Amino acid sequence: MIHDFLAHLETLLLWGFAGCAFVSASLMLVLRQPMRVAMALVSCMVFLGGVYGLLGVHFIAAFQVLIYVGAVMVFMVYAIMLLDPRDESATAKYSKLLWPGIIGFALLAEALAVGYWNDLPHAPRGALGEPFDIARFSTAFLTEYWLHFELTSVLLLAAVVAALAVIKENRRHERG
Amino acid sequence: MIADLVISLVFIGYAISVLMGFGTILTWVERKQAAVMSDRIGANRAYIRIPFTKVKLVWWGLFHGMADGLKMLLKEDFKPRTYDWYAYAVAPWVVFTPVLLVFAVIPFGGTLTPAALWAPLGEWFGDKSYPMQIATLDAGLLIVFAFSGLTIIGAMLAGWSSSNKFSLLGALRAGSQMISYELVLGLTVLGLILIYGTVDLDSMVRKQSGTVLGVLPAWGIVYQPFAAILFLTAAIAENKRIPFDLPEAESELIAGYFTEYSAMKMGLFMFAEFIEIAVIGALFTTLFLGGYNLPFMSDAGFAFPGGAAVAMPHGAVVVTQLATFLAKVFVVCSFQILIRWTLPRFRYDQVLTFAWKFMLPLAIANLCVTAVAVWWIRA
Amino acid sequence: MGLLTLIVLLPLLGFLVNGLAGNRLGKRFVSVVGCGLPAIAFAVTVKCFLDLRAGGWAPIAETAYVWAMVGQSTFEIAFWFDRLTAVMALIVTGVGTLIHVYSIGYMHEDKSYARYFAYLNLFLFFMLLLVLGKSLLVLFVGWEGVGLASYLLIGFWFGDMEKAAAGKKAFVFNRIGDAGFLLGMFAIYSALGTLDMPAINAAFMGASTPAVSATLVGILLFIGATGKSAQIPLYVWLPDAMAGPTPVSALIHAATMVTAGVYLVARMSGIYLHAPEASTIIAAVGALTALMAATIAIAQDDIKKVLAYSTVSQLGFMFVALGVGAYGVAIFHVTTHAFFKACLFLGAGSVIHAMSGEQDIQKMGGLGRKIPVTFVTFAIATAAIAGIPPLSGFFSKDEILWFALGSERGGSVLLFSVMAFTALLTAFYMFRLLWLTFFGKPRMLKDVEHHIHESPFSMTGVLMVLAFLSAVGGFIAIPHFLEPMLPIPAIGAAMQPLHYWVVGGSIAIAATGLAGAAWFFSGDSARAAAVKARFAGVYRVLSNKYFVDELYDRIVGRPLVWISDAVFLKLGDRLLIDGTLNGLASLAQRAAGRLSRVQTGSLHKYAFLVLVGMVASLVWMWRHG
Amino acid sequence: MDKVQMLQVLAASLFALGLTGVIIRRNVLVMLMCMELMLNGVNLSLVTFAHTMGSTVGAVLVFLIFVVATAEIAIAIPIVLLLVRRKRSLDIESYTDLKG
Repeated sequence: MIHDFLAHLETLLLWGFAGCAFVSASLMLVLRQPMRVAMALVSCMVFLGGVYGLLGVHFIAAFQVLIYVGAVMVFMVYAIMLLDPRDESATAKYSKLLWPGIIGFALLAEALAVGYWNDLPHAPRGALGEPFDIARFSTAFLTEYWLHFELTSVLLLAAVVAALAVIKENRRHERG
Repeated sequence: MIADLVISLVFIGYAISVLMGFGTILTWVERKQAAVMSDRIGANRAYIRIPFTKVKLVWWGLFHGMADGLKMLLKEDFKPRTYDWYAYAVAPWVVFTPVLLVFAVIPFGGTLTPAALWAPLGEWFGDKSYPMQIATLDAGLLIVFAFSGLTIIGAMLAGWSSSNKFSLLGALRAGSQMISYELVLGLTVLGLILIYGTVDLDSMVRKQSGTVLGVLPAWGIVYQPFAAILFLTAAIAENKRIPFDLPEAESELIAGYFTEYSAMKMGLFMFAEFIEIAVIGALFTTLFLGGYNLPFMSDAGFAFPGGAAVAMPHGAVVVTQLATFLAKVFVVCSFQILIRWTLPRFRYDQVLTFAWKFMLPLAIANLCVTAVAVWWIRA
Repeated sequence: MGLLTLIVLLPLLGFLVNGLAGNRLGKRFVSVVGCGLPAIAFAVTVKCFLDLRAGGWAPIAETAYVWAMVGQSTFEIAFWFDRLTAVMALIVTGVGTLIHVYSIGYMHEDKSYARYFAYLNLFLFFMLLLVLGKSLLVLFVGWEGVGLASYLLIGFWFGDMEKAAAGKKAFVFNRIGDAGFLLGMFAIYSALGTLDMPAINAAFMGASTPAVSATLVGILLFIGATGKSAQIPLYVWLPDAMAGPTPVSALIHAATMVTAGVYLVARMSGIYLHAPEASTIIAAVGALTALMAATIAIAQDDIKKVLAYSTVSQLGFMFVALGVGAYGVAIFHVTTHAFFKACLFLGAGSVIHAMSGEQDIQKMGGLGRKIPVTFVTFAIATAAIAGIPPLSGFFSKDEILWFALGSERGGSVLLFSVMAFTALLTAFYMFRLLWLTFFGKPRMLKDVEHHIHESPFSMTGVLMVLAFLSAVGGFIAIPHFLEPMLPIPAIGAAMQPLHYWVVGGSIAIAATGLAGAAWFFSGDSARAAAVKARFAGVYRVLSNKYFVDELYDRIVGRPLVWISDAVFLKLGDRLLIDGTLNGLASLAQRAAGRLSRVQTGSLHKYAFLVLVGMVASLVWMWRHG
Repeated sequence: MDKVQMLQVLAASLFALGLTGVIIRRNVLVMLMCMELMLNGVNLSLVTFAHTMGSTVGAVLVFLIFVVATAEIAIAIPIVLLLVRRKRSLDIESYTDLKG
């Protein structure tokens, strides 16, 4: 009994995390308060981090939490804090496209699911590829993908400059 | 399989009890050390009287911690009128939990071989050995940072959901400050990662077990003294303690983001802060002070320079290592409290300026110098 | 760089300096540059002339720059200096320099002083290009350039709408002539493959006749000449060109530019010698122009207009000489005319200067004592143009009359009679001008009279020089000097004995004109008024210049305006072009209006469209992938 | 349904949920967060494939996506703040300036 439990502990945890992530994501569509939506997203991200951890890519899990929660969502929460949460948009939660959107969601989900069911390469079941750790990842990153890395850093720089410009504009607007 | 589970549970239990113990003790240590530093007697009134006797156990006021805990548990849990009660309720836990979780990746001892500890255990465990660490992860250090990122969200959530201007200001301050100093924290550690070539905390500690030049212990602080200072400073700022306690500066913001909290919810914030002190101590110990290592000591015992050697049984080694780790952590904690009662508080703009214009450049400079040095030596 | 190139480039340098930096350099500097460089050019021309003489009159050729090479043909900017060129270049630089000097005093008060001198130098540059050019192409560049300079200078005071319009008129009429010139050039080039004028002349003079009709080319080139030299039917721009500053009228519209047509025909004499029909046309047009302009001049009251029509008339004389083959005589008249007409214009300028801008001779009178230098010089020049011996005009005009009668190349009694009558009219209107201006009682306002003063020395000095030249210019035997190049036509045997009769006749004509004018206009104006009243109809026609401007306006101007307005503007531009474009634009606008409904501004709808697209492409992929 | 399939379906549904959120929610910030959710779905898919095939490409791509997401949010938040300052509303339906 306990042996069975332990043998399947990882799978169970994986399913649990996946289910929690899905529920959190679904909650994002339903909750009214932006802050609660943000919390739902944070929990979704953390659960996804757990999923990554269980898949053995710990560094991705760490970065998922570190960057998404520690940076992106902190920004988001910051913005929500700065803006009045009792906005008019909070009273009318959904747009006019609620039903088309839901139908579209159903169709998209079905199309994707059918696609996965039919066309997903089943090959590596059981014969999983060699798992890789952070060392291999880092080596690959800095030898094969250094250009991409540099390009993203350029992107980041551009983003910083753009954000600064936007803030400058904001300040000028305030003054004028 | 079950043996693994048992060991894990034992480790988890040990970790939790250590953290809780530190959390409790540090509340007392802080008071007592403050008293000592300011030449006072300090907390000494709480005591336990053994029933039906006149024996009072005062123990230097050690029971003040318990009294505080009891008080917090029993106080009225005042609920402010807020627009998001759920966030209000969940915030302390978001602050508290990640702090506990960080300890999962910190190695608090060397390798444990149950069979060598006590022969009958061998029947159960075989000759397996376990590193004394809850989760052996190749991305250990990254996990630490990931979890400390979560506490930012908790603090901001608390301040926002309190529906109080002071809380909101405190939360904004907390957010900005913690993001800034987390960056510095990460950058200071990069130097160590370069030197050790790993982010796995356990192997980091193992690499600190030798000596440098035959005399000095090969601790991180020897390789990276500069980074150690920066790290400790940034960590204290991350923990929002004096001199960086602007998010909860009582003269400006009452108590900052947890102004509206009372009873055990407030207790959780306080507790998280004290546990964080311990976690910082543990991290500093692991990264810079050689973790559970004592100079000249290996798994077999001591081997001093000059040929003298002392052989030790496995049990003694394990106990020594555990004790060493705890002792080092306690020293670092005490040092943090020392700073807390020594330095005055910054102004808020100074805090951020300090982070971005002073610490960050220094950390980057340190990183560059380290990188060049490592490249030089490897080449 | 050879001397010829230097001659041409010196005025260009003046134009660049004064045009680019003149406003900052001060009037003194502008004057020095503006007059000094033409003076140097004159000196260099004299040097060239001496070289020419030293070289036994062999033409000097000089290539400054290879302009273009097309296949086998090479177009060069080359210069050519022979006897004809020498005469023209000396006139242009000499008289030009004098008029520059005169301008210093005349334009002193003008605020666009530097611009004026820049334009004047520019004109000189192009005129020298025209005169010195070896090929028709270079000549044409100069030809167009002087047109441009003339336009700029006529409209110099462009603030005045009338003056700007006069400039435009000159430009447009010149363009009509230029079209003929261009066609002539094309014809020559397609037939001969070269535009070098010596080569062209040689080709036409040679044994084998070129594959192009000399008559056709001659007429085409003559059309160009009528434009530039103000002959019927394109003469109407010249009187209006008097809107420019008076020295400009003297230089461009009397002494140099307008003689370009004469120069062209003389230079192309090789063609005209083989085109008797073209020569006849030239003679006829010249005679008609001379007569018509002279009749008009009688009835004009504007001092400059009288001189302008007189110029047209004298140009007619020159063309008559060309038409009867006396090319050297035409150039002789060009020379003398340059002297006395420049003197007259400058004298008129001096009068206008003295009269504070008044140009109506009916409001002058009695100026002789007040501005004696001007009066004397003006009188000498008037006598010269009227043909009083031994002044220069007598010699040149007498030779023209003689060849009009006796030349074997188209001289006839009819031509002679017309020209003689014209000469009589010339003497009459010139003395009328002199009398009305300088004799009799002053008719101007007291205020103006009070201000009358003699012009500064820079002006009177030039007048004296020119008057001297007008007086003695006739003794330069230019036709004989040019004879080796431009042969003098033979005189019919029957006419030979009549030579002295003609000479005596022309003296009599001049005297008659003088006497008539003196009789009419001395004393009070009653006699003139009586004649005017008796021939009121004729006078109206004459004073309105035969209504030529109105005629042109009716038969050319208005139809053109109507066609432009009705056909090109309303039908072509508004309806076809604008209509098409507006239609396209409104089509695009309407289509965009429809399409822009897709652009709802709602992010939700955009996102929904993304979703629809994704679902569609996924389904398509699963079905077909 | 094995692990890989389950994770891929989860990834797909996270993506679809995010897109649906962008369509049906009216609050700008919520829409932004739903876009983050879409990115997370893609990330999960990539990580799963990388894990399945044992190749580092997926992980590298995920890492780059992290950076991109950070850059995106760093610009998006100031822009949203500007918008709110102009329109005094977080409601996306009030931002219709690009209406044709």
